Amino acid sequence: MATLFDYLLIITFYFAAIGLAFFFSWGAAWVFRKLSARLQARKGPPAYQPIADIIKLFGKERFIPRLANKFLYTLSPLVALSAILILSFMIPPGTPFWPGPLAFDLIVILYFSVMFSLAFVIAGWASGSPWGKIGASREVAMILSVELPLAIALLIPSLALARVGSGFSLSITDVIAAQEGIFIWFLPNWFLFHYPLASVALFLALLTKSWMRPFGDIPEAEQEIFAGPLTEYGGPLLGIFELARLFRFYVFTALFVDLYLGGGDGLIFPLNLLVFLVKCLVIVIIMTIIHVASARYRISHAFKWFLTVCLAFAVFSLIRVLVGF
Amino acid sequence: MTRKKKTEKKTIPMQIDEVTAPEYVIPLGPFHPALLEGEYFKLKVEGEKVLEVDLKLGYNYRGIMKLAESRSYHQNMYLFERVCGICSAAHTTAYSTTVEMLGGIELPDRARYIRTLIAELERIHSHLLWAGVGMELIGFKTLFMLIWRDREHVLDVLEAISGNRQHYAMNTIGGVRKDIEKEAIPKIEEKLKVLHKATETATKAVLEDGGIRARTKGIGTLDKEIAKQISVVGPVARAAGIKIDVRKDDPYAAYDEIPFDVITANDGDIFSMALVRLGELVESVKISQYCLDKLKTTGGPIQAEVKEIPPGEAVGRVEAPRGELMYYLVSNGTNTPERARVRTPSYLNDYALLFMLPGESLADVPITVASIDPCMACTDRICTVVNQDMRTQKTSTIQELFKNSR
Amino acid sequence: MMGLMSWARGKSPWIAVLHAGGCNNCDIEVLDVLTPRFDVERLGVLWKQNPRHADILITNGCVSKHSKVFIKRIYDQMLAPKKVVALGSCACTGGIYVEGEGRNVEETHTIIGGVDKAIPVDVYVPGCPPKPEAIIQGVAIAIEKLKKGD
Amino acid sequence: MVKITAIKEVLKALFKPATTKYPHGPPSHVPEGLRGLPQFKDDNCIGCGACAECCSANAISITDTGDTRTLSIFYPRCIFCGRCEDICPEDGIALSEEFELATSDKKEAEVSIKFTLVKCQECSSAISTKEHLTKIKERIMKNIDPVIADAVAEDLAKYENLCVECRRKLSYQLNTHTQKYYTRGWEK
Repeated sequence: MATLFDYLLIITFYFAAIGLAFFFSWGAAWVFRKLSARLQARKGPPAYQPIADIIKLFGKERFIPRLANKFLYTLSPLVALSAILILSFMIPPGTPFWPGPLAFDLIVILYFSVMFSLAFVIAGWASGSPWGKIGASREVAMILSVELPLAIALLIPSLALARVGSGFSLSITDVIAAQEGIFIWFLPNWFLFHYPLASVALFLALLTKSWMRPFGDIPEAEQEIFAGPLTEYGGPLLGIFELARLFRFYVFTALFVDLYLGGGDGLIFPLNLLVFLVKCLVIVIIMTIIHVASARYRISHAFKWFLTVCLAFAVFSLIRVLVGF
Repeated sequence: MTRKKKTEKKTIPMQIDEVTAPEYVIPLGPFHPALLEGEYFKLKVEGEKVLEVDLKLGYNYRGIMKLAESRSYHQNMYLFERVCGICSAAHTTAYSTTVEMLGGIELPDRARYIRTLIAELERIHSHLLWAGVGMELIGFKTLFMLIWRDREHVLDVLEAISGNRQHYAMNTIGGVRKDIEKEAIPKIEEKLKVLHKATETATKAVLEDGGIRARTKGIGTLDKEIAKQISVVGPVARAAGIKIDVRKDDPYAAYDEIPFDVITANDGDIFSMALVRLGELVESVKISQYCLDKLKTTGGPIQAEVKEIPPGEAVGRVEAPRGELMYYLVSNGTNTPERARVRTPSYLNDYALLFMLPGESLADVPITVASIDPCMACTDRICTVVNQDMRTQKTSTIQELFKNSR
Repeated sequence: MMGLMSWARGKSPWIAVLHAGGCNNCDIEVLDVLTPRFDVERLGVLWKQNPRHADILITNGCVSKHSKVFIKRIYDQMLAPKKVVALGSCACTGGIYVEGEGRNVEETHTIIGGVDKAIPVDVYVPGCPPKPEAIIQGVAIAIEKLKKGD
Repeated sequence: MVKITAIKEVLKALFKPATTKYPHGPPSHVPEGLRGLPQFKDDNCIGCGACAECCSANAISITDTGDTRTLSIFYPRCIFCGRCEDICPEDGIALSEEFELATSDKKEAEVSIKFTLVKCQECSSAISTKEHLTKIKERIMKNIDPVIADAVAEDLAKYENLCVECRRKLSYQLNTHTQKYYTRGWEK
């Protein structure tokens, strides 16, 4: 029987988690923009830039297009933001200990990540502009191609728990706990070294989910279809979308770090958080370099890539997990 | 409550009907991020596949040829320079060549070399610009940035020579307006070396990168036969394997004595167009170097004496960065031309889009449109190309095009 | 609160470029402003070609009778607060493409003059084309105006 | 997926940003002879209006109001070609290196120079500026055969302060005018 104090503790933790996610995302967004600018021989924006953009959008005129479905048009940014906020406190920052009634189920995480993408589909379709519709159809195609390898790669660590010895569990905290210790010589006991192919598949899927090239920005390709699903959005509603998109830097990197890079490595409290954030930042930097050094592929290429190579990687690892070699 | 639900149910299926309908029309333009200039493509698409294309121009129609009839020959120099921002030197070269033909004016040697140098530097700037914008349109923003960083060097050279980054205003009737001093030449040579290196890296990156290859190879292919029928010019024709170049075929300025290769490719797709342009960059650097070497040794005046322009008519041709550029002038003996006619390369090349676009995916439309390096500012003076049914119209001769365009 | 908003507006002006007519040289110079040497992203400027997202509309080129409707439509699509920068001599007055002397701009059969004939303009940047530095200066004036509010 | 060149170039660029400091520092590249804002030179300009005549964009205008002549360059219309500088007979106008011309008020965007007009003694209509007339006189006297210089100077003194119409009338009275003016019937 939980007391009132327990609930208060949980709420505090949730707010702390969202705060952490927000500030890390802010920093990561700045690193992303600054680093990509520097890699392009430019100077890049100052540190307050990501947040100034969002504040400005909230101060602009409110607007709903005439052809839009008004209910869905206003609902979809809220869906996106709530989905990503739920994700950002469901994914623990590297600690096996995380209070709360939810079991941090990987299946739920998967569902919410799809919901986050679906919010953009709804936004595109509801806004009533041809560009929004094309963007939405591209987004659907991206969901169809990405989610299958993503789902398999997401579940591989939890299936592998049985081999490590702690028994099958869908809880993300169990996955983090299972990665403590040493694999061989100095290599830590990360699932990255156990299942490298699956981690590549997951990495590419998350890269795409966080709008990074080569595949990620197909649905919002600026030169082809303006801003894709967000073409007709402006002002505060766009601000909510931008805020939701800011959290991607935390959510998707944290997911990868928790599942395949050992989270906080089982250290004591402030240290594990620090190690976790550094790992996340490294992932952001690697993503940025890939983003900067590649062209945007076509949607057919994305299909081919994810449903052949990535799926093969994921399925191969799945067979390894199930058969055990 | 019930009412609200009803309206929602009404509106949502309507939109789904619209989208799931097999074909629908997408307006590309008149103002679209990929195009920059006002032009309007009406694309009939099925999912992502383009079925039919209509092209509507004229948003940029300024009546330049009409204006030219009310201004003097010298004033027209600056008016024709502003037909197009990117190939301004080509326009003035063509115009002044035509006026010099009318007046029977011989260019001094030094003026010829300076004119050639400016034309080639402009070609470098234009092709680098194209390469950068092309990279940006396939989403490779980094190469766009890096190519444009190197492009700044050409602009520095042009700014140092002429005093402006674009619109050099260097040509005048019977010569050039500004001389290049001896002290400035080593600096220009240094910059040319930087450019040469940058070109090589750009070529290497384009050849090597899988992404660029995947996005450009086999896309927007223009058949050689069709290319001949619709008489495309410049890099578009050369990419399809047609070896035409006004600089070789009908030399003007100093091109008759300069050795250079005409770069061609065979496939006619965007990749080969890129290869042709990147190859031409190297040639242009070579030609500029040749001109600089000659400028070191040749002295003399930079302007010939200009007397009155006698009545008559003349046609001048120039190889602009986008292809053959033609000027036709009629003089009536006064200081204003009786009639001026400009035929720009994009005027012919735009028509090729109607053959290149159908069958491609929507994602490839921007790069395909950009691949011919369209210059609406050049083209938009009198032309409207409309193709109502792409599929049934199999052969379109040049006569039909002219008939349509008048 | 207003102070924060005005700060954010000043630090994050998103631009859209609109080519109304003319020789498209200014277009290229605007692109130049985004590239490494001038990199306006360090001032917070982002190139959003979607007018719905943009705060500052950079227009270049003279307005032809044909394109006037579209320029007005693009302007209406922008959300307040919005500012317009007329770039280059054509956008300021009509430049070389119009008749008449000095201030007296006379329409020709196609060109009706500068961008201010179609939409309200806040900043004029003369030049043919303006140097990228001049464009940055013009955008900076527009940002100052944006900070002050509507 | 081989992109060695791209990644190499990108990493090279990481340590060499090419960005200038412009709004907080000097402009990047201002060469000598940059074609910037045209400026009249007060000492040299004679107000003849040749620049207004040749201007491609018609940005230069001459307005005569009362007894002042104003030559003004409405630079939002100027195309900075430098033709006025080329054509000026007295080196009275030149393009400066000033290019930061952005303004929020188009009305003030003007460069102008003012002259006092010389009035016709007979009909008190404007002839031209004083500087222009002195220059014309100087030039005529310079190129003339010294034998007849005195006679010409005497004639000039007669005609100097008259407008074109009054000069014709005077020459008709003095019977030095060419015959064609009689037949045209200008005297009406």
